[in-house]
Amino acid sequence: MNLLLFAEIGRDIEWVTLGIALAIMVGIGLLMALCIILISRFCQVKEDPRIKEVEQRLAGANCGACGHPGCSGFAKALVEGTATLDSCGQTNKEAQIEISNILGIAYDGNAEPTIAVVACSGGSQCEDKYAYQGYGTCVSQNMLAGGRKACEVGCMGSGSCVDACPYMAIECFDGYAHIDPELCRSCGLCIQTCPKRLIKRVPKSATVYVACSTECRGKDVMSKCKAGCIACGKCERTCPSGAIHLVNNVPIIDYSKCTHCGKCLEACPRHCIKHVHPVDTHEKTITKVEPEKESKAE
Amino acid sequence: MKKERFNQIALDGLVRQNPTLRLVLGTCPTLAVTISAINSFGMGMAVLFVLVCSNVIISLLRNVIPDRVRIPCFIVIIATFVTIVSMFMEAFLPSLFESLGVWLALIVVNCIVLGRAESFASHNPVGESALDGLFMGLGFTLSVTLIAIVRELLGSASFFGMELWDPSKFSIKFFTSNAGAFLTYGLFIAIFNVCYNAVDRKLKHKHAQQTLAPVTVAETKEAE
Amino acid sequence: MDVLGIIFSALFANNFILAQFKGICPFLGVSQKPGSALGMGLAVTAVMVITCAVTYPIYTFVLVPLGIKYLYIIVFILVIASLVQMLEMILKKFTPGLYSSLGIYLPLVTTNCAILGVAQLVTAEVAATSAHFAKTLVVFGKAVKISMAMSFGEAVLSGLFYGLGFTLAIILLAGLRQKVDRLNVAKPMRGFPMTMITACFMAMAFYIFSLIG
Amino acid sequence: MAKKEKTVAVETADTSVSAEKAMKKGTVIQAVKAVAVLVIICLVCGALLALCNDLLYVSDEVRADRALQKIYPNFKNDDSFAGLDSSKASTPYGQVLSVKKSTDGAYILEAVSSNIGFSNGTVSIFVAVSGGTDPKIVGWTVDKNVGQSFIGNITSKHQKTWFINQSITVVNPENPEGSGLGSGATHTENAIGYAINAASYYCINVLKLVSTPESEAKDAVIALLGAEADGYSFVAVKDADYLEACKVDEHELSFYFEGKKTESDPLAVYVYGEDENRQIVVVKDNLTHAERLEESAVVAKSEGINDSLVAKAQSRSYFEYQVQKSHAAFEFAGMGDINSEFATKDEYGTANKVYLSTDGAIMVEATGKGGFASGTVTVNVIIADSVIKGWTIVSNVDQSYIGNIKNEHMTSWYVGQSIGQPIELGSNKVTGTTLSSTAINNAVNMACYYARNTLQQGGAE
Repeated sequence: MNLLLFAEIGRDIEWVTLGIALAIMVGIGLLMALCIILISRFCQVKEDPRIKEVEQRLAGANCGACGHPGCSGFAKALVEGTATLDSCGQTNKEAQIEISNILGIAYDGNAEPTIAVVACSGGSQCEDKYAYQGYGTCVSQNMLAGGRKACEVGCMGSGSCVDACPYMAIECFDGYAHIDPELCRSCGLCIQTCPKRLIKRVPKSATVYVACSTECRGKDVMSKCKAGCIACGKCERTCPSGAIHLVNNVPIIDYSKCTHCGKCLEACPRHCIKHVHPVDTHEKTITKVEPEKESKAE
Repeated sequence: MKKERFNQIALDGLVRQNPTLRLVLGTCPTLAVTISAINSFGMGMAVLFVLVCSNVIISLLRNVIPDRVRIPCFIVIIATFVTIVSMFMEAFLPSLFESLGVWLALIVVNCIVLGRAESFASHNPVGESALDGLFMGLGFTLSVTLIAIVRELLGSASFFGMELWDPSKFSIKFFTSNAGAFLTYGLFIAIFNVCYNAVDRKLKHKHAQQTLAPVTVAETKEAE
Repeated sequence: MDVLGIIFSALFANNFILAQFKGICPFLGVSQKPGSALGMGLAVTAVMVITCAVTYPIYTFVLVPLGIKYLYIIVFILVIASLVQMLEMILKKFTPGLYSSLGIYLPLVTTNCAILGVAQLVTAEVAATSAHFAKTLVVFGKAVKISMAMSFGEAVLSGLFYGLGFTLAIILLAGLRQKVDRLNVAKPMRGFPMTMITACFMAMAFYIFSLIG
Repeated sequence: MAKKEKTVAVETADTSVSAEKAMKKGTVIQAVKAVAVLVIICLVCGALLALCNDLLYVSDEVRADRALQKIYPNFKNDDSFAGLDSSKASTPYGQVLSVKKSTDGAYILEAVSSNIGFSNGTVSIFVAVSGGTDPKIVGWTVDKNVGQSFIGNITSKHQKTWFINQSITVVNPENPEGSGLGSGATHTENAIGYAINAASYYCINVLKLVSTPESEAKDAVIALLGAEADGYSFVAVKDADYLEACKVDEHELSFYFEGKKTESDPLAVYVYGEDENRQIVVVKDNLTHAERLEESAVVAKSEGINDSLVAKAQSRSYFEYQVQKSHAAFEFAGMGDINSEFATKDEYGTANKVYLSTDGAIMVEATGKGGFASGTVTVNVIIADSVIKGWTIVSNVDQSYIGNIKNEHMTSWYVGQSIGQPIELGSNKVTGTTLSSTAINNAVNMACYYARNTLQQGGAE
């Protein structure tokens, strides 16, 4: 029966081939399903069922910052008790509570979420000692007389951190590394790889950070880098809540005291203090935040 | 189903998560078929049909299918719809079927279809899945046809098959070659990124301007 | 069975990614680091060999004689998906080392145009005169003529070398991307657009092979 | 942070024990459920597909006449036509699958190209050839293709412009490639060009739609040979100098055919004059110079042909002409017998034939091993007073890139070198054909080795 309007399209339903087709489909479906089930039974790797549950609750980014091969490795270590939960900065609080229940360990401390920032903004503004024409990234370049930058702690911008970051949050332009605060999950991989140890963790709620970590005096910095901190101490003097102190020529911000007023940012003649979140809209209206309970030593 | 959810899905499918230009999925047909605009439009429509139907069926069965055989079941459903589309095309649109040829069958393993099935259809109700399939398909069709129009215009000097000027006078053969496909696709992604970021920044700026005060207070509350 | 011809055309002239445009999604997605690219390439090669070895007999001895050729998409895909899932479990059980380097890419491999593409290429039918494998089977009393473009050996061999061609292209791109991803280009060009342009130059290079081949 | 014991730890301990038992039972049900679901889904999908296949089935006839409508709308099948003559269906360019004739004299052929398409696949097309005095290609469309993943580039626009209204004689061997038509799928274009040439070759030679002078001459030869001609395929050799060289006072040699038939000796056909006053001589071809001169060598000749034409046809074969063209001094004086002791050398290959000449020079036909895809190359080397005068390539096996070795290489390599000691490959190679060049080097060395030892021309080995 040609059901369709085109006379020549379609032919009478051949029930035989239809039956054969069904048989084949069912046969293959059955075969495949059975094989999968059998093999999954036969190849059942004896695993503690809790590992799977823990793994599901972890962030699942396989970033490796906890030192274990991906989240499954970390979950196994957690269940065996060889690892502690706080070495994974990714998992949010509720997940950490659930995991603690599964493992039957107490959940302690609610770590303040942090993000990473690069404590250098010199890059192309900082003089080069030599032109590096070699293979590879900052790590290999650092072996050659401490990298091509005149400033011994200057960022070379060759992207070791870019490779390390599993979230593609870091980009190198204008000669130095920039971390995108929205993407950064503070896994700490870039902190481990940066040969100059320039990348530091600041609380997520911080608004300003010091983008320089040279310990030379002002005169030397002037000769080497146009964007370096000359340790003039203006920021220390203008900060109303005394949150900034110059420790051997490097301003250190104590975020528990910082009231996000932004005065240090304006005062700094060399613009070394920069915004954490590059937002140009609500510059002025940073509201008051009552200092939180000091919980984790930075 | 709320209007705002509709907008969100629509915008996701067409712009925010455009499968070809933002998520860079389904690249195989995009590169291969965009030599002629008619083929690309045909391909887009086929993908649209498969996407909508498979999303609907998968979201209907999402609680029934056990997790262990999830992938084979999804693939069987998608393959059924692809075979139906190819049979339909062979019967009624023979010229399009001939020119699409191999790529029609490859919709089964198209990353968009299985991707949407797994990430969206298997967690959302039928209505939203169907809509998502529809707009994802439209997004794919739009971007593929756009790329094809450019390549056809430059490569073989014709627009949807109609000859505009004599190709021997001016036509860049490079765009009909494989290398041209990569280049055009790459530039399209770049241009789309530029427009997207510009519009995004303007939107965010306007958004932040209007609701300045309450947002910052609410924001800090959230940050606690 | 012109082995040299198959090898040359599979590796260079009809390279699976650059000439036939199949398997581009992993080609773009997994080629950040040469290590992961190699893992992906070998996983694809392994699955391609198994696919050719399994789908060729199914097509010639089951689908064609019974006259249900229209089912080829659904049967191939079902078989491939299940095989990959089984391979993953077997690898996990018996060779965890290999699993950690290769296994994680296996779920990626199933939804990949390369595998179904090679299955289609290998099960191509051709006019009886130039068939490398021709047989007539009597099924339910009806004599059915089968004429395949490739014999079984050629099918598996070309599957292997298409996989190696795939691996070659993906490793080349991974090597190039080490440098290209760090170039200081305009912001929107970063990431995929630059990878596409690198792939464009690779496609040009491989086009020359297709002229000779 | 000291670990604090919490009641929560106790609870999880005992629930995990009972969970163990539940797990065992649960997995069995779950497994069965999984299998059941997959099988049911396969069942439903299979049924749906089978139904759709029957509803939307496009039979071959439908596909065929759908193509006909496209290329030749007013086609009315004339069933008095005998259809395809399968014995002559294979042509140098591809295979003709079916032929239909329309009542108004037009022909629809279905032809498939030889596998030179993309990833050496093939393309099968329908071609419509108009009837009447000057048959032209009126339309063509692609039917099926194997492995042509870029067939999409050949759009209907191309099918309206390429080859259309070209007379089938023009399409014939001039540009079988059909390339450079610019659709971005060059290999598929070549395959389509070959398929169209296969169809037009069939039209000219089998359907005899149009009679080119060549096909008329060929028909006359077949008529003359009568029964002996069956199985032979005659191919015209288009070598203008040879046609010129065979002129006998005012009788022009208009065509020279080489008749080939499997496992029987080839024929050489000389056609003098035009149309009616055509005079044909057919001679056995692979005889030695002496045997060729005897009366028995002539297979057939048209009556009233004057003897000078016959003598000319018997005098020199095309092969001898070619050899002489490259080395004028060589005057054939019959075949020398092969001295089997030095006829093979495992590192070079084999020596097959020796030709003697009136002035003492010899020509050795030798086959060299080690070519591309482990094939061989056979060359003729002319050696006079222990120096190589010249050489030509006779045939090769599997040397797909030997075309790169052009005449200027043949005149420059090895010529003038003494046969005293083995000759190194050195610079005698063209990039991309190193393997074929080594095979040639081996063949030349084989010829020198043979000449050195058998005729004591140069120093002994």
